[in-house]
Amino acid sequence: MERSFEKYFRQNRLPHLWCPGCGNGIVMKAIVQAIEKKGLDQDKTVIVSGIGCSSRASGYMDFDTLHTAHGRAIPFATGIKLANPELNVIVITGDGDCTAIGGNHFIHGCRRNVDLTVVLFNNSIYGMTGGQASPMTPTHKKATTAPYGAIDRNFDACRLAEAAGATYVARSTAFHVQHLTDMIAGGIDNKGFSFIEAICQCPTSFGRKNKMADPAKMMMWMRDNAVMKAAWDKLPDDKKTEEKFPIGLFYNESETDYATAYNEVIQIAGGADK
Amino acid sequence: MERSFEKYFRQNRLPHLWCPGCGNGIVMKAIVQAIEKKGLDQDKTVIVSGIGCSSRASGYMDFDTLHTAHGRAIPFATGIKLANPELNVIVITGDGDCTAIGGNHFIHGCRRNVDLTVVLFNNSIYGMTGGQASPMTPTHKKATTAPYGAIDRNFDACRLAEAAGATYVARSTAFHVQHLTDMIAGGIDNKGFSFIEAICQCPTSFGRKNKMADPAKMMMWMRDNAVMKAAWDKLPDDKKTEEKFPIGLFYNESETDYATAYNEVIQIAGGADK
Amino acid sequence: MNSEITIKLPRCKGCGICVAFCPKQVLAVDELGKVMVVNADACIACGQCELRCPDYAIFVDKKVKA
Amino acid sequence: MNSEITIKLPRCKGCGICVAFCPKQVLAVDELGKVMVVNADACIACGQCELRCPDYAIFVDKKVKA
Amino acid sequence: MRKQLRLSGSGGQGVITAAIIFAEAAVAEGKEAVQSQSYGPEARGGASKSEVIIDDQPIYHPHVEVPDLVLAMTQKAADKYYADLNPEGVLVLDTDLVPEPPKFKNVIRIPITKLAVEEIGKSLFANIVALGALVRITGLVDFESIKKAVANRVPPHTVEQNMKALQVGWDAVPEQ
Amino acid sequence: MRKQLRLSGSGGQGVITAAIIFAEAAVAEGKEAVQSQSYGPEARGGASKSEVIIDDQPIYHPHVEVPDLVLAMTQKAADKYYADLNPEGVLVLDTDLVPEPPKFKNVIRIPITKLAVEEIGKSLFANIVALGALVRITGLVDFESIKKAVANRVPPHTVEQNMKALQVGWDAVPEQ
Amino acid sequence: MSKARLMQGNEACVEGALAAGVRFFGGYPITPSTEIAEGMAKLLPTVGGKFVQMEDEIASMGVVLGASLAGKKAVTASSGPGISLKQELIGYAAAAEIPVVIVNVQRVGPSTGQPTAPSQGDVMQARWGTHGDHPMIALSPWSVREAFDTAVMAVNYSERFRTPVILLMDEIVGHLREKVELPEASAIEIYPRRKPTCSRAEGYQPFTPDKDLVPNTANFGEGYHIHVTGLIHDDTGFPIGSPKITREVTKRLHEKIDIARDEITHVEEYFMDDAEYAVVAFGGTARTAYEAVANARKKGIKVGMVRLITIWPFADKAIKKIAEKVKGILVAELNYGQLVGEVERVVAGKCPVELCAKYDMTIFEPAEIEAGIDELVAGGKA
Amino acid sequence: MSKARLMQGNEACVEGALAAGVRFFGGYPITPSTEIAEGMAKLLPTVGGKFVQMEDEIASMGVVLGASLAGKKAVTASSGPGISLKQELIGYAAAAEIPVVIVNVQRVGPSTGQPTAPSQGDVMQARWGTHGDHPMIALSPWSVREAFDTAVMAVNYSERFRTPVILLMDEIVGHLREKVELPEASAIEIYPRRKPTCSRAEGYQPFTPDKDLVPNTANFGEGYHIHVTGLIHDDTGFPIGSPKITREVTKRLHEKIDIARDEITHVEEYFMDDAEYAVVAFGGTARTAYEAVANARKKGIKVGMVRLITIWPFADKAIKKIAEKVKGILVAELNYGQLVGEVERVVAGKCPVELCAKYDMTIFEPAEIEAGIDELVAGGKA
Ligand SMILES: Cc1ncc(C[n+]2csc(CCOP(=O)(O)OP(=O)(O)O)c2C)c(N)n1
Ligand SMILES: Cc1ncc(C[n+]2csc(CCOP(=O)(O)OP(=O)(O)O)c2C)c(N)n1
Ligand code: SF4
Ligand code: SF4
Ligand code: SF4
Ligand code: SF4
Ligand code: SF4
Ligand code: SF4
Ligand SMILES: [Mg+2]
Ligand SMILES: [Mg+2]
Repeated sequence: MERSFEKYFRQNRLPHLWCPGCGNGIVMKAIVQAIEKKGLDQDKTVIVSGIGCSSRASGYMDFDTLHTAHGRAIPFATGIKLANPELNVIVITGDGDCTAIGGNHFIHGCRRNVDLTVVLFNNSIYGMTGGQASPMTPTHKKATTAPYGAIDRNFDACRLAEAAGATYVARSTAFHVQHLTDMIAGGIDNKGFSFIEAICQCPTSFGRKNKMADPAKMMMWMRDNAVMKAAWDKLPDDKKTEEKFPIGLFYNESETDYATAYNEVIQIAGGADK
Repeated sequence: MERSFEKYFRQNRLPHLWCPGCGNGIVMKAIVQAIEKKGLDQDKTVIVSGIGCSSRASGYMDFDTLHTAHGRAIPFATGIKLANPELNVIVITGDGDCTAIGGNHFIHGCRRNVDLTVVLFNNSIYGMTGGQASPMTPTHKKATTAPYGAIDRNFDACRLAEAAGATYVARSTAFHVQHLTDMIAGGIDNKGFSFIEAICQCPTSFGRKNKMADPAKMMMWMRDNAVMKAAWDKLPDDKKTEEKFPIGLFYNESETDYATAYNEVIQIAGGADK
Repeated sequence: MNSEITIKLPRCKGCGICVAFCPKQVLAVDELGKVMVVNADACIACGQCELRCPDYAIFVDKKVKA
Repeated sequence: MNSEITIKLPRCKGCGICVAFCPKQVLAVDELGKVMVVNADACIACGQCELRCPDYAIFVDKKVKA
Repeated sequence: MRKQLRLSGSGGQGVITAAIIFAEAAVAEGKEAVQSQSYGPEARGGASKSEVIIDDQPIYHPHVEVPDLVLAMTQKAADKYYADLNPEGVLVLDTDLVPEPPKFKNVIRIPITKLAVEEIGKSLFANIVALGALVRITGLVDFESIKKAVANRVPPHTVEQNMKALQVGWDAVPEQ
Repeated sequence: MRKQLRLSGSGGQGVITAAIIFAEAAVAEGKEAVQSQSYGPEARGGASKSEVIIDDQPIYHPHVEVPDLVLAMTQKAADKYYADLNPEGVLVLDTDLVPEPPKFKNVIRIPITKLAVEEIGKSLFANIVALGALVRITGLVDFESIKKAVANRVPPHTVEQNMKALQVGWDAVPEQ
Repeated sequence: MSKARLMQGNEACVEGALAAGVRFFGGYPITPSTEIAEGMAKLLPTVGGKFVQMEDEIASMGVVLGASLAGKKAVTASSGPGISLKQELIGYAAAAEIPVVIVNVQRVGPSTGQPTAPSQGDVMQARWGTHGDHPMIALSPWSVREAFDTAVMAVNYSERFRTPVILLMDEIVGHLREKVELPEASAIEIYPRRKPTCSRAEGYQPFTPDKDLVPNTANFGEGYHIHVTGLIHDDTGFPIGSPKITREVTKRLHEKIDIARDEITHVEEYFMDDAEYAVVAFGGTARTAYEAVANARKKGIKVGMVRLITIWPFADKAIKKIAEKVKGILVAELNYGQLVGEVERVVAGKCPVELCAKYDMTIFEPAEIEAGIDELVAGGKA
Repeated sequence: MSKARLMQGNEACVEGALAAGVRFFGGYPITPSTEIAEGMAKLLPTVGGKFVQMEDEIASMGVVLGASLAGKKAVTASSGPGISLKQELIGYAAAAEIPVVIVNVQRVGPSTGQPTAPSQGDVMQARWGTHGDHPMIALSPWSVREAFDTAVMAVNYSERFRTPVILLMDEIVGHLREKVELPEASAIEIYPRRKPTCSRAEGYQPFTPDKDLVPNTANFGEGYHIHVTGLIHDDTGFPIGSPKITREVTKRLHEKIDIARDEITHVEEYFMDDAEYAVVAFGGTARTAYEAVANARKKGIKVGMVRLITIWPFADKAIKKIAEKVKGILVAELNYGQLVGEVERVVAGKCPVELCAKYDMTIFEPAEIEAGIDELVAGGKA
């Protein structure tokens, strides 16, 4: 019964340290399964993460892995990819890591269209530091820094990614494991900046504060509120209630990635054979 | 012939130090004319800018003015507005200031819907430092840091603002002075985060490098390529050539601004009369 | 018994996700917070538990009839 | 002469924008880089020059017939 | 008259809260008290430790040097944290979660978590059960004081269950 | 045999480029040369100043202490930068742009910008006209060297105009 | 407020700031400072103030500077990585003379380091972290009560000198809970926001220094139309490329604090009357040092302790005085050796200076400092 | 390459970096460092390298660290405000032991300051700018040729010690053009990227120190599956909450540089043989100091000059030796007084130390330093 994806984990570091029921484990598995599906060379694949519970995933994955500073995974990943374009670079980030402190790098990664696959573990909260509001915490939800309920409006990271120039944008959830795997695999296929939002549960820091401490219930909420994009597009506006959200592939267009574009500069400058 | 808008300038600091033909002067005039139009109290209006040629505008305007650090105008402005909501806060920023180093603050300002009016002086270049590429330098244009032509894709700041949650988004140009004034005035009217992109010429750092050293020619280019939104929407795709771009009001929806939302928190917490 | 259920106990954290998503009430969490099989016969090898376990602690294989 | 053209010379930088946008070729930039009125009579007081001058150096008023 | 307590367990068991409440009760009685904690290196799931010092003199060095009592709610915690216990001190263990009690003179084993589950219905109350036991074992604060301290800390709708937990813990201490 | 030159004007006039080319010509002739500049406080439009020191010995302190020659292409620059000029030195002024020449013993006035506009067609060449004049006035580098240095720096399609500008400047120096 | 209760250092810092009149907080969570943000989020609206969680530490610094300019006393808090990110705007606050308090609850670095573990490794950064020349005030409490007191002090100094002040806590004190009795509100001295002394018509200039060399800059919205910039500026507030002004302004920024140095450099001495040796310590480490010194005294060693409450400006005077008196100084700090350099500089060879450093993510045990004292007495490390 | 030509300090820095094998640059423009980015943009693609302009200085720092981990020698450049922003990731580079060079072309601060004017006001920041304990290497050239040489050195040291190195230029040298003759490529020694010494199967651990205490960390993509983090980690690269490891790693980070200190602390002496007084200076200021010392010699004053090329680690040995020999030391620096504190610390009272500081946005005139020398000789300021 040894599953083939286990080879992508550093066995000596499991079990991982995430809380019971934490969705991060599910998303991490979806990533390695997508890697397996796409047949990426384990020696030529680099996992880059920021700081956060989710970003600890890099330590469990048996590749070259880089646990950067909070919010900075994308610039590091950009450097890796440009320095050695033969590497496959996958970025793991949290909702805080990617859209709070890392927001600028996120939109600029999209704009440059560097060939990265970015998976955002969206648990709607700062898990690692114990439950502060993130830019993706839905308005009115509670957090330790929003004891009276959040008044901030929240980002739609997929919409932002598309507006900033990402060439592949998709969303799925920890409940929809296989769909999530497919979305990530699609991102790996896209030669350019691919962004996949993976909605996942943080029972400890988000659930508890918001009357949903049971991780299974949180996953059922995903099941009940996620709507496949095709269906979503047909949904009448009054059915698009606040809790409901679309999942699926939102955008995909092929455009020259940064490293390829730079090769032309090198050509022009006469450095191609150096 | 003394024009009424002259009272909004610090006369002892004119003439300004911008290059001959620089579009910044035109946009600055549009701002004060919008202020006049809206009858803002000169003592209760604060101008906040970042760093760049454009951001020097704050020094010429006779209000409380704040010349912050590069990219940081929006956080400072947020602090001012939240600390004293009776102040009108207008932010002046450049394409580099706002969308490069300040990109994160920009999208988060949009998200929070703080009641600010942000005017981006878009000259497609870093003027102040002598002509490096900005995130809004069109691909293939030349800059001192893009001697072989820029390979980076450029942001559409209006699209980004809308995706990030701005409640008022508009664009105009230095050629369309009156239209630009109207767009800014509309932004002042909107109680929430208003973003106005003002396309303007930098003959020195952008024009010269890109075979358009004559400022009047740059303004004619604006005249010839800007298309009013209504017309743009009807334009067949093949007419939307690379140089053409829409101007006008792109988005405007009324949503509770941050300071107002916070007042409710204060109510709940029982601090309203403190 | 159509299936073989393997549990890597050291990995299990007793979150109850497998229990909740098992369509046949095959699983439960014991007092000290570990999954246990309480109704092996009912298992239909649907794989829901394995699919969603965040800790890669439970694996289900269809039994190959010998 | 329908108009009164006022120039604040210290402000003018001779960029030529007013010259380029004047529909009546009323203006020119002199050798040392300052605007000058070369054909005052042709001015129709359209205000294009004033509107676009980035340096607030030129102002046009319709002449009020006394 | 300095007394030094160390409460240890794993991340979610609430030993830090228990330590805080203990210290609060002492302060309410006018004693000097200092409470500190150290987290495991990892964000989640590591061993967690909290210390309380109670004295009638000012307390400077804030950490326990030689504990008079160690509570361990997991095997890992027991193994890691009992070593420097005062030879005359007490080692309090959760019977089921510390299946292999370290060899130590004065060990008190209480099925803390089991009692919480069986008597109150949730393992969540294990820390309060432990607290009830510790109050009795140490005699450092009055039972009334700890009741007040608990009531002040926990959500109002759980007060009753918490009082019961305290009592369960108190009662579970074997006669010495 | 140290010689210290200061070239000054306003932002867009190209005095820095002129200074660099001068220094390049000197280096090409095997001399020691140092070129530096200071910008006005403001980004644009301020007074701009560039200095060149030429010597056959190593040059340490990099700024001009007592200039042997000051070129001023605006009134502001003239007023600001001639003060510490060596009393035996030369002050070179753009005739039209420095309408009020400072009172100084040895002043050479050349209608630099006017010549550039009239003879080459663009005020842009004023700095090269000035350069031609400076080479002649100082005699520090050969005319051939400066020609080569200019040709190396400017866009190929402007070489001819620049050579003409040099010559115009050279010719414009009044016989002494 | 006046009854004894168990309180955490971070909480006391929140209470102190509020008591000093702080009505604005902008921040970004980071261990071990997070409780300060969380406390502010809860308490500020109860007094009509505002809390805003920003997108990062840079924005947090910007938002509090904006709020301060608009008239609200403002605080931000962070730890190592976040404090590093704030450096540019800390310099802005110094240059533009904006009152603000930055709390740094120190943890182990460099980089992400050991996020939950105590350290005093940002002592030198507090002085030299940003670029360019400017002075810095930094205070370091050793108890929960002093976390409250130094928070009040920090806010007061920031207002009085119109300068950023760093409240340099450490995790030891930040996360410590102890019995504390807070002063009555009436017993707390508050330095109010400085006010313009004349009208615009009378020629008001926002950066003209008062007698104490500190300007009485108006708040935004009061009709003064002031200009604030991070460029070197003259009294009008406008940038100017003048060597003279550049020199004068740089000097004044330093001197406004230098002339008050004796008053703001708080040092406490214990067992020093007849001391032949001295331990220098600060923050949470001083608690352990105190115990070590007391133990050494019991062993008959004539050792005392000098506790720095004000870290910057450095206590040159106090240390010099002691160096002239004792046979040796031991500097105990929870880092690789930072403030010891300052002590050496000031002591200038007058007596031996030894370092007792710990940098292993745990706090000192009294015995470790006692060993240091023993070595010092024995004449240096073997 | 070998012919004499007029070259700017910033250009020479680009040439030096390329000569040392740099093939990646990530940056964000800022005066007075911009010519470095511009030069890189132009030249890197001609040698098959890459230049990328990032969204800010933090991203610039991140992108070069990523590139370095993937095997390319990488450089970034900035000035005051940008350097302040890079602090967190400079610490990351130190903690994760990633070779990288950060060029700081200093300008007047604090904050935006005087962007185009020269200063040496970031000397202490270079050492202490980021949080936590770690050492730092910083080099400061005084000439265009030395800008080239120190760029090569900086790259070499970063590779040899796997550490960030700051090339601490100043605007004086950065914007100076002078005659320079660059060495032939063959004459330049290059320290190559360190390589793993054994295979994974043989138990390779990416952070096991070699004899020189520096690890032979593999590049990404070479099949070693290494893990890199800014948390305190053991030889495997994985974080560990162990006091022992924390202590050992912190110590090793310092000692790997300490043990090579004599070799990397470059100091040059001029007129020192019979000197009774010494001027200590560095960077562009040393040029003026040289002239001042030469002038003073002409007046018969027995004064020499000590020029620090390596600013950090500080030249303790050289300064101590001199302090024992001379009657007084004058520290000339273009700031309010920074490195003078280090000199005082090291001199430890052995001779008087005087400061000759300038902070008015202009460079020293020789006469100003001569006046300082005269005062020193006369026995201190009146
Ligand atoms: C510069 C900096 N600021 C703040 C922190 C503290 N911090 C660590 S993780 C984190 C947030 C994590 O939230 P998210 O990215 O959503 O990840 P999660 O833990 O939820 O997976 C914060 C604020 C830090 N390590 N560095
Ligand atoms: C932190 C920091 N980085 C870089 C700079 C240098 N800098 C000043 S203005 C500027 C760019 C200005 O471009 P933009 O915002 O487009 O304004 P413009 O000058 O074009 O109006 C840069 C890079 C700085 N001052 N501070
Ligand atoms: S705190 Fe939340 S995100 Fe972090 S490990 Fe626990 S459940 Fe997962
Ligand atoms: S450089 Fe460009 S933006 Fe700056 S003042 Fe000149 S024309 Fe305007
Ligand atoms: S889902 Fe996995 S971890 Fe959770 S209880 Fe089931 S087996 Fe255990
Ligand atoms: S395979 Fe399906 S039926 Fe069997 S235990 Fe798992 S979830 Fe239940
Ligand atoms: S547009 Fe204005 S500045 Fe330009 S030439 Fe005309 S008057 Fe002068
Ligand atoms: S008003 Fe119109 S016609 Fe008259 S000068 Fe101006 S642009 Fe020309
Ligand atoms: Mg999260
Ligand atoms: Mg711009």
